[in-house]
Amino acid sequence: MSNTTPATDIFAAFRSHLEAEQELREEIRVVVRELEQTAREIQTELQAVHQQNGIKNISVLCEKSYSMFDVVREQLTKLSQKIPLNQYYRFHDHWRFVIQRLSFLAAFLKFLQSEQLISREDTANLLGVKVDKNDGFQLDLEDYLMGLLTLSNELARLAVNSVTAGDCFLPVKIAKFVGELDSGFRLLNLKNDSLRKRFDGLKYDLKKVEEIVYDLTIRGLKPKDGATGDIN
Amino acid sequence: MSNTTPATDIFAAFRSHLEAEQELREEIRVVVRELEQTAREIQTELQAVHQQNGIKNISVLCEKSYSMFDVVREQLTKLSQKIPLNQYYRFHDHWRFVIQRLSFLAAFLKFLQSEQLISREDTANLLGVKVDKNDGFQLDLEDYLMGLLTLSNELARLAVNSVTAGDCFLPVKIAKFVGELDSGFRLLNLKNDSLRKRFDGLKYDLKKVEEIVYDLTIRGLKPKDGATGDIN
Amino acid sequence: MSNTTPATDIFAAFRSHLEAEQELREEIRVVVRELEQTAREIQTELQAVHQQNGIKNISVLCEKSYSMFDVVREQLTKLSQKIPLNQYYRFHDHWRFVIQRLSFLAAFLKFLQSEQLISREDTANLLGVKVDKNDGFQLDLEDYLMGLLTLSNELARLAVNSVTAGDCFLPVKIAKFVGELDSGFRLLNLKNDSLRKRFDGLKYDLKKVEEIVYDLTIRGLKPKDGATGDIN
Amino acid sequence: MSNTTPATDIFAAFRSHLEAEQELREEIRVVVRELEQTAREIQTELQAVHQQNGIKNISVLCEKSYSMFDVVREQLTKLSQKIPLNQYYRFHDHWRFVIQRLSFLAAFLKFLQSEQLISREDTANLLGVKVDKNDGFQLDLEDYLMGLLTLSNELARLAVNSVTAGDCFLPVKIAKFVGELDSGFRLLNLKNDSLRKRFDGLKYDLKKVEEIVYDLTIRGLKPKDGATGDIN
Amino acid sequence: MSNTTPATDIFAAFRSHLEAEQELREEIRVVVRELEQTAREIQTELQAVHQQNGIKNISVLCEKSYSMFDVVREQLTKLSQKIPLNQYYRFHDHWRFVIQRLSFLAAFLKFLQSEQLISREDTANLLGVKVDKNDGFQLDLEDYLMGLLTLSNELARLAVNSVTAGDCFLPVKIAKFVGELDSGFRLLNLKNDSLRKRFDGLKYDLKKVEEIVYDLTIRGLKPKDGATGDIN
Amino acid sequence: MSNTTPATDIFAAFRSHLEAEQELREEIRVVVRELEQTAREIQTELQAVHQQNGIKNISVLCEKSYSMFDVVREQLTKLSQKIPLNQYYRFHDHWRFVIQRLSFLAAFLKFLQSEQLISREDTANLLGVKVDKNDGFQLDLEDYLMGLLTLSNELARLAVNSVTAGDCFLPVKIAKFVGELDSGFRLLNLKNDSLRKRFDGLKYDLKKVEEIVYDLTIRGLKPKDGATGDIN
Amino acid sequence: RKRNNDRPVDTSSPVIQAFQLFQDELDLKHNKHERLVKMSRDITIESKRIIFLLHRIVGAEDPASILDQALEKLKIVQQTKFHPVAMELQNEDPYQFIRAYTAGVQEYIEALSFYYYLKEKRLITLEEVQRDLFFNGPLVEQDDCKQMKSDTAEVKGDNSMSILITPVDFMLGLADLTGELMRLSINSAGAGDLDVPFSVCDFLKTIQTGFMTFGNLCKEVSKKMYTLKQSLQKVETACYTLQIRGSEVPKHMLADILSTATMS
Amino acid sequence: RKRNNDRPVDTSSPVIQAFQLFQDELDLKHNKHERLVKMSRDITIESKRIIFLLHRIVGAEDPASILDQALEKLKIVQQTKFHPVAMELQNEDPYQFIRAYTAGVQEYIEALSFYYYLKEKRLITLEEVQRDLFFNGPLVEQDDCKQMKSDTAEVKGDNSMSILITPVDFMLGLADLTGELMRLSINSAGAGDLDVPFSVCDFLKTIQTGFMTFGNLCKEVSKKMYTLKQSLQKVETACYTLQIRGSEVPKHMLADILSTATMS
Ligand SMILES: [Mn+2]
Ligand SMILES: [Mn+2]
Repeated sequence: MSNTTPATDIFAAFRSHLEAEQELREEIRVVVRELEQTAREIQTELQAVHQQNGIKNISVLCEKSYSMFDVVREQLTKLSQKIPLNQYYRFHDHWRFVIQRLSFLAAFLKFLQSEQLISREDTANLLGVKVDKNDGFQLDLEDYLMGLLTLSNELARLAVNSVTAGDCFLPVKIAKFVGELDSGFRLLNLKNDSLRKRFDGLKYDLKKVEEIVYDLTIRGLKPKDGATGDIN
Repeated sequence: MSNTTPATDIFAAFRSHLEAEQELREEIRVVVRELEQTAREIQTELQAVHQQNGIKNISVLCEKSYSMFDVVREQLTKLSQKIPLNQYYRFHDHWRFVIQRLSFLAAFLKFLQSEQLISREDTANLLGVKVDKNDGFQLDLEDYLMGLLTLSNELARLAVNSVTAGDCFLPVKIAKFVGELDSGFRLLNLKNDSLRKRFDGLKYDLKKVEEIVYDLTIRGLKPKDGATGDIN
Repeated sequence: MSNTTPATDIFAAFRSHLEAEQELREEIRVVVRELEQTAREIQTELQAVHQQNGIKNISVLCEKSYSMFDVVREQLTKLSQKIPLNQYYRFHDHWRFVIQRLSFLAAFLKFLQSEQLISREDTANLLGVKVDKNDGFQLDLEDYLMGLLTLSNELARLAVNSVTAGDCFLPVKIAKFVGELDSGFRLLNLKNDSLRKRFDGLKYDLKKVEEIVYDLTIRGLKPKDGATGDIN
Repeated sequence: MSNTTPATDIFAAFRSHLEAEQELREEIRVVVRELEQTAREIQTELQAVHQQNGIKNISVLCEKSYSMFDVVREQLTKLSQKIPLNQYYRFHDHWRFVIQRLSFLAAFLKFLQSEQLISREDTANLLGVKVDKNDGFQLDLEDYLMGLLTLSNELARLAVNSVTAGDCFLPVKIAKFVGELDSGFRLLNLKNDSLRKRFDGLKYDLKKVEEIVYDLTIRGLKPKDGATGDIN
Repeated sequence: MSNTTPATDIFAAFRSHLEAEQELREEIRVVVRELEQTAREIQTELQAVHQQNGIKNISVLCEKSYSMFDVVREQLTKLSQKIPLNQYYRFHDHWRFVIQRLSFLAAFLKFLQSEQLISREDTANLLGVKVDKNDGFQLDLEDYLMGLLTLSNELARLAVNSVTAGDCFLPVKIAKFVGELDSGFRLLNLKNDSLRKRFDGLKYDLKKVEEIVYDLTIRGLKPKDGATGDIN
Repeated sequence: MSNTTPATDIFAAFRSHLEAEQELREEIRVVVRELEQTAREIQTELQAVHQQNGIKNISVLCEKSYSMFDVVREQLTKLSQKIPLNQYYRFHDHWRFVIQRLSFLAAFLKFLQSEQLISREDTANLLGVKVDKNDGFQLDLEDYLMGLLTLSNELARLAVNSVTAGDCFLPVKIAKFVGELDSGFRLLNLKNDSLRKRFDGLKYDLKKVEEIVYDLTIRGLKPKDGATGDIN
Repeated sequence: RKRNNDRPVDTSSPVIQAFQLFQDELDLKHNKHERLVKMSRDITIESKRIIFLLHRIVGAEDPASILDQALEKLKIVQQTKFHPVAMELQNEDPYQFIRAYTAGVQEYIEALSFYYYLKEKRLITLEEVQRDLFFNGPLVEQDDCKQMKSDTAEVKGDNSMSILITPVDFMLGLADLTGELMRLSINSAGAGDLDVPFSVCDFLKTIQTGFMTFGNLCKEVSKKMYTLKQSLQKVETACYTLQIRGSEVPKHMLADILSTATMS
Repeated sequence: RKRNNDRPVDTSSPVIQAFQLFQDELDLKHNKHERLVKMSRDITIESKRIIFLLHRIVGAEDPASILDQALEKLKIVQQTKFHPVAMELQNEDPYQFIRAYTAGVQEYIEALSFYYYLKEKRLITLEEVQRDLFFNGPLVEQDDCKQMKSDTAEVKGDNSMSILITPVDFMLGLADLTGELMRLSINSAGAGDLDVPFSVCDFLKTIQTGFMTFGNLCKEVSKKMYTLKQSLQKVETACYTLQIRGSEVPKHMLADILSTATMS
């Protein structure tokens, strides 16, 4: 049996091709794991906002978290360099989850800093990726939206804790923000997918923060213009 | 409720984005259906080779089938123009199946014409797609390999029918070819996926054609150099 | 019904609708069960053809089976009288299976008698139903086709058994017939439904009978024109 | 803290009831495990028939296996004594599987000894259980039938191996026997249950043995009346 | 063609046996369907307790439901007469579900009348079946327990609705009752079966009613001894 | 063992290995079942803390429960003696669940006594096992952590019930404690395992207790330093 | 499209001839099916949009105008979407193609009955649904239906057409309505509305009781019972919350407070 | 990697202090687990390659050289792959990490037992497997293990190490072997070999009978019984085909014919 037919040559080439792909997946997994670690650290940092004295130190927390996104950008750059431009969606499932979480963290940070909705562009910039698919490793729209839905849940919790910490302003701002998010999502024609399922949760977040505003209102604690809103 | 917050603007944009994607998927589905129709027609054409007088008219059949690939190239060009370069894998599942079938047909045609293994480059050319992912809409390696495995099955059947049609040469050539394919695939380290499963089938194709050669051998029908190999 | 029908009336109406439907379905089920019994009896009768001496008595078997279709016609008439006009497809699932089996039996009978493909009209006549849905209780085209696919499977088995019984003519005729069926079905644009799946089975049947003809050919048993084809 | 509410008293009584049942199930499991062990030993014994020289020693094998049913009878008696008459079906699932396997073994033994179908009475006697539900621990009809369907599968395998061992008689007898089983089962109006599913398997077994007889026929190996059928 | 082999004779006998069983099952199904209808009617009746003014009319509701159990007893008697004593568990699956639902309804009724736990004997009496397996068609212990677990779920819902209807007493009584049920079930050593799974549900029910009592307490609505508990 | 051990010897050796293992596992199961019974009894004891007057009797409850750990230590010693050195993890699955529950109970007891987190060492001591695996039968770190996560769930429930019982101090302490647990767990790098899943539950528990503190705060019931926190 | 020329098959064979006829018949049916699926998908999308629009009624300044907009959109769906469906189904056994468009019909019923509930606080009847779906004469020629007509069976002289709404589709539409009612109720509760959640709660209970009487007579309906039960439970919890919140402040004060609260 | 500095958490809290220790312990374990998984994956890949190599023996001109190559590769796996595993497991309860490397061990047993079968036509014993997996002393320093050592518990003075092969892993390896034997048999039949299929068939029957005696004592083994049965059936069919084909020509002629046939 002669072992150098053209067929064998062809197949030897295929073999290295297939092995290269397996190796690439392994490398992706490693970088993604590092990204998850960084995301966890940023989240731990931002969690402090729920604590009694956390709300008073928002600006410090934000600054620190903001600077931690340097690492995110580095790691995502490292990741994006591994992925050929046109194969983003081939491996998307590997980083889909962590990029949703990072989007959430970016949006949370933005809200804490300015009480505003972070745009997709700003999120992409903070993460160090592109918005437009044609420019390279991008922030998929659905991943960004998923991040926003996680945000609404976090803010409902923050509304509760800010009252406990004696701040009656924040819940009102949160209520307004979550209401706007809700209106926004209603504009979308979501299919029956994971996005839709999470959107159903937003309704409850909205109800929760509205209830808090109600609680404040009936007790005359809802801050009017210029009031301090401190209940302690 | 004011309805022109920045949030609403942002979401209106997302909405059209999501709708555009749904529309694109619809368009892809339409082109893919046309491709499947063409593939079916080529296959019907090539099926004739199994008939009593088909083997004698191979060259006519091949010419005609070859020219039908013009339509394939047109349709695949149309399809590829719809897909942004870097989103091939986002929609891969839509055309994966038909492109595997077209690869098989290309490989079958090539074998009938020259008893040789079609290269991945030649397949891509015949289909009017690229080999290299960086050049555009490409022929995925695994899809090409899947086509080859379908070929081995078709050739085993052809070996049977060519004996019935009185041709004892073809089975011997087929046995050699399938044997080479088998050696080639053995070089690959296949994971436990659909490729692997189909590769296990190749073994039986090989056994089948070897048995035919055996049958011819013990009856002294196996053609020696220059023999006609006609048993009728 | 006034336009302020109370909700309870609406639900009560629906419930009586459902109960009436359930009763009708129950009646249908009873007739269908009788039909299945008749079909089973015809099939048992025709099964004898696979036995050693069955092939020699084909004409007797056929005559007897043919007369059993009288009962089928009676039962199908009884069934059709239960179905309101234009509601055939409402209850189609109840008899779809048995009518496919009866179509198969009709086609099998026809093949045994004349080695020809039964037409849709003849099938409908034998079963006592209409071809055109505007004329009444009809033979759905897909059910007729399903019957033909079952036939190809039965014939593959018959090819085996006829060789055992010493008849080398029948396999060759069967191969030709199944080959034509295959060409016919290839013309159809089948969706991914049960018909498609069963059509995949036809390919195996064809391969099987091709191999039988191969076996006969290589052993010089394939009958030439006018030969007896008896191997015993 | 024992607050002896009425609820707690009631539940304390249930507890002992449930524990008694659990204990009984535990005991049943132990005996069934022993039965399975015996069944396995008989099966191991009978497996030898598939080996090259097994077919020549059938009578020895059968005798030995037959005597092993003594143990089965003992164990089934032990089991039946644990089960209150009216709770057979409460625990049926525990022994259903092993009793089906024993039925199969009894039927296999009978076939090897006499090439005949074992009756339900003989099976029950060999196993040491009753046929009639009113007489005590019985052999459920469906379990007996399930055993027969397992038999057809085993015989199809035996047909293959007996040819390999050079015996061309046995396959012909098996084909006849399985054909009769098939006719028998066709008489039954099986529901869409496990029995029905296994009956579909019988059709494959039949097809398989018919193909073996075909293989013998086409090579002139099918024994004529009085021939020895030895192909070595 | 009637070749009356011994096999066919044997199978003909089985056929009538199997058909008799199928008929019995059909009859059981009919009676069970009637039972389900009655159960549904009782449940519909008792559902009214969840409505705004339902709680005020409890005694009327209960009386009416109680009298509907006459029909249950009739139907269960009819059913029990069809089942041979020792085959209760053979067909148990047919009525298991409806008898669990009836047990639940009996327990619900008892709670509404007296805020007490119904005993297994009383349930059996209300349903017209036996407690002891040896006395005939019985109430299986697990079915009775399953009914109690369904009750805890219904009561959790009732606690919610009674607060909405302005009754703050009932939730406190329910909390006590469900707490006792929980202690009771904790005494049992449940296996990993459906009972165990539903028991996990009871823990949630308990948590839920505890939270309702919490809600009442924190708003000063929890009735003290002798209070009316009306919050409107 | 000679280097030509016959295959049957190899299988026989494996079988006796399996039988010995099965027997050991059976023994382990018996002891574990006893342990589960003891755990259930301790839990029933501690459940009383959720009752109206339970909170007032905490110290009595704790003492009694504490003494019940004597039995636990005995049973775990008995268990540990059955396990060969360095085979702890071979059988870990058998006791993993019960040891997690016992860890929880130990931690619950500790919290009720001192509102402090039990250390891993103290847990091990109370259970009578080792911390370091080199010292013998140990308390696996993950099992200890699992116990803590169960604790957070129990404490969330206790926060609810303590408010009902009129204690507004405990919820605040619980909120602090669960908050610390949350911070602690966030430090850990959890894989996608059961620990991770249960940790998600802790987030809900934390949210729950935060909401309770919110409820107390907004109603001015949150105890300041030195307040009594009694709302009845 | 002529794709049958130059077939390598033996066109003189009677088998092939028969199959060529079968091919035409199957293609005709499949194409009709495909067109109906596409129309159904359009109806679904439009109906979903109407439902979204109707949800904006919560907290809206001019609820009546939202209802008007919705009604207009419903009329458009009837005329531009259902009319072509009716044309496709003329002279057909509607049950043959029902699977193709049942999803659209159900979603449309969901939208229409939601509109009715908001407008009249009651359940729509099957007759009322059916009433809007009678059409006279063929469609006014429009670009996107020209092509369709060319390969449908030619439009018959009979001018009246309708779409059969089966009772099952009607009920399934109502079952889905309960999900939207739940959303309405939660959104209203969020906006501090004290009436809508309670009336929705009563209404849902009526529907649930109605559905309960069917038992297992209709499997498709039974499948939705679990979701319905969950929706009801959510609404009940919302009512409970409103009730218990309301307990902390006298009724007459609450109205004042809330009217200022929702203003902001 | 020092990632714990600058934590926003209160490091004076005893809870946090305890959890920082837990973190270290968990990370240590997870990292060891990860390294073992990686090693196991390498062993799997190498073993699969050896199996592929061994399959080339069918129709090979110099079978002995293939066996030699395979043996060499097996030795390399033992020294470069299993030795590091053994180092990781020193002083550990091997069962704690067994899930991490069981896949690799099974595939290795499959390869080794396949080699044994081809060489000695018999089943390898567990002792023989175990014999190759005793190691003395630490690895010779290599680049890729330096890093590993730095965060493993320091290598103890005791020089002898081994890897525990559990009887279950051994049996599962053998169960997979049967699949390879089936392939060998079919390939040989394809190449016209008249002996290998028959001897494989006998061997498989022995294994099946052996496995049958375990019953349900070992679930993992039971799960493989179905595949084993199918493999056996394929081999039996292959033998049947050979037998029946052989019937058409006298035995002595066949040998001549085949020897010329396989030459070409
Ligand atoms: Mn909806
Ligand atoms: Mn393998």
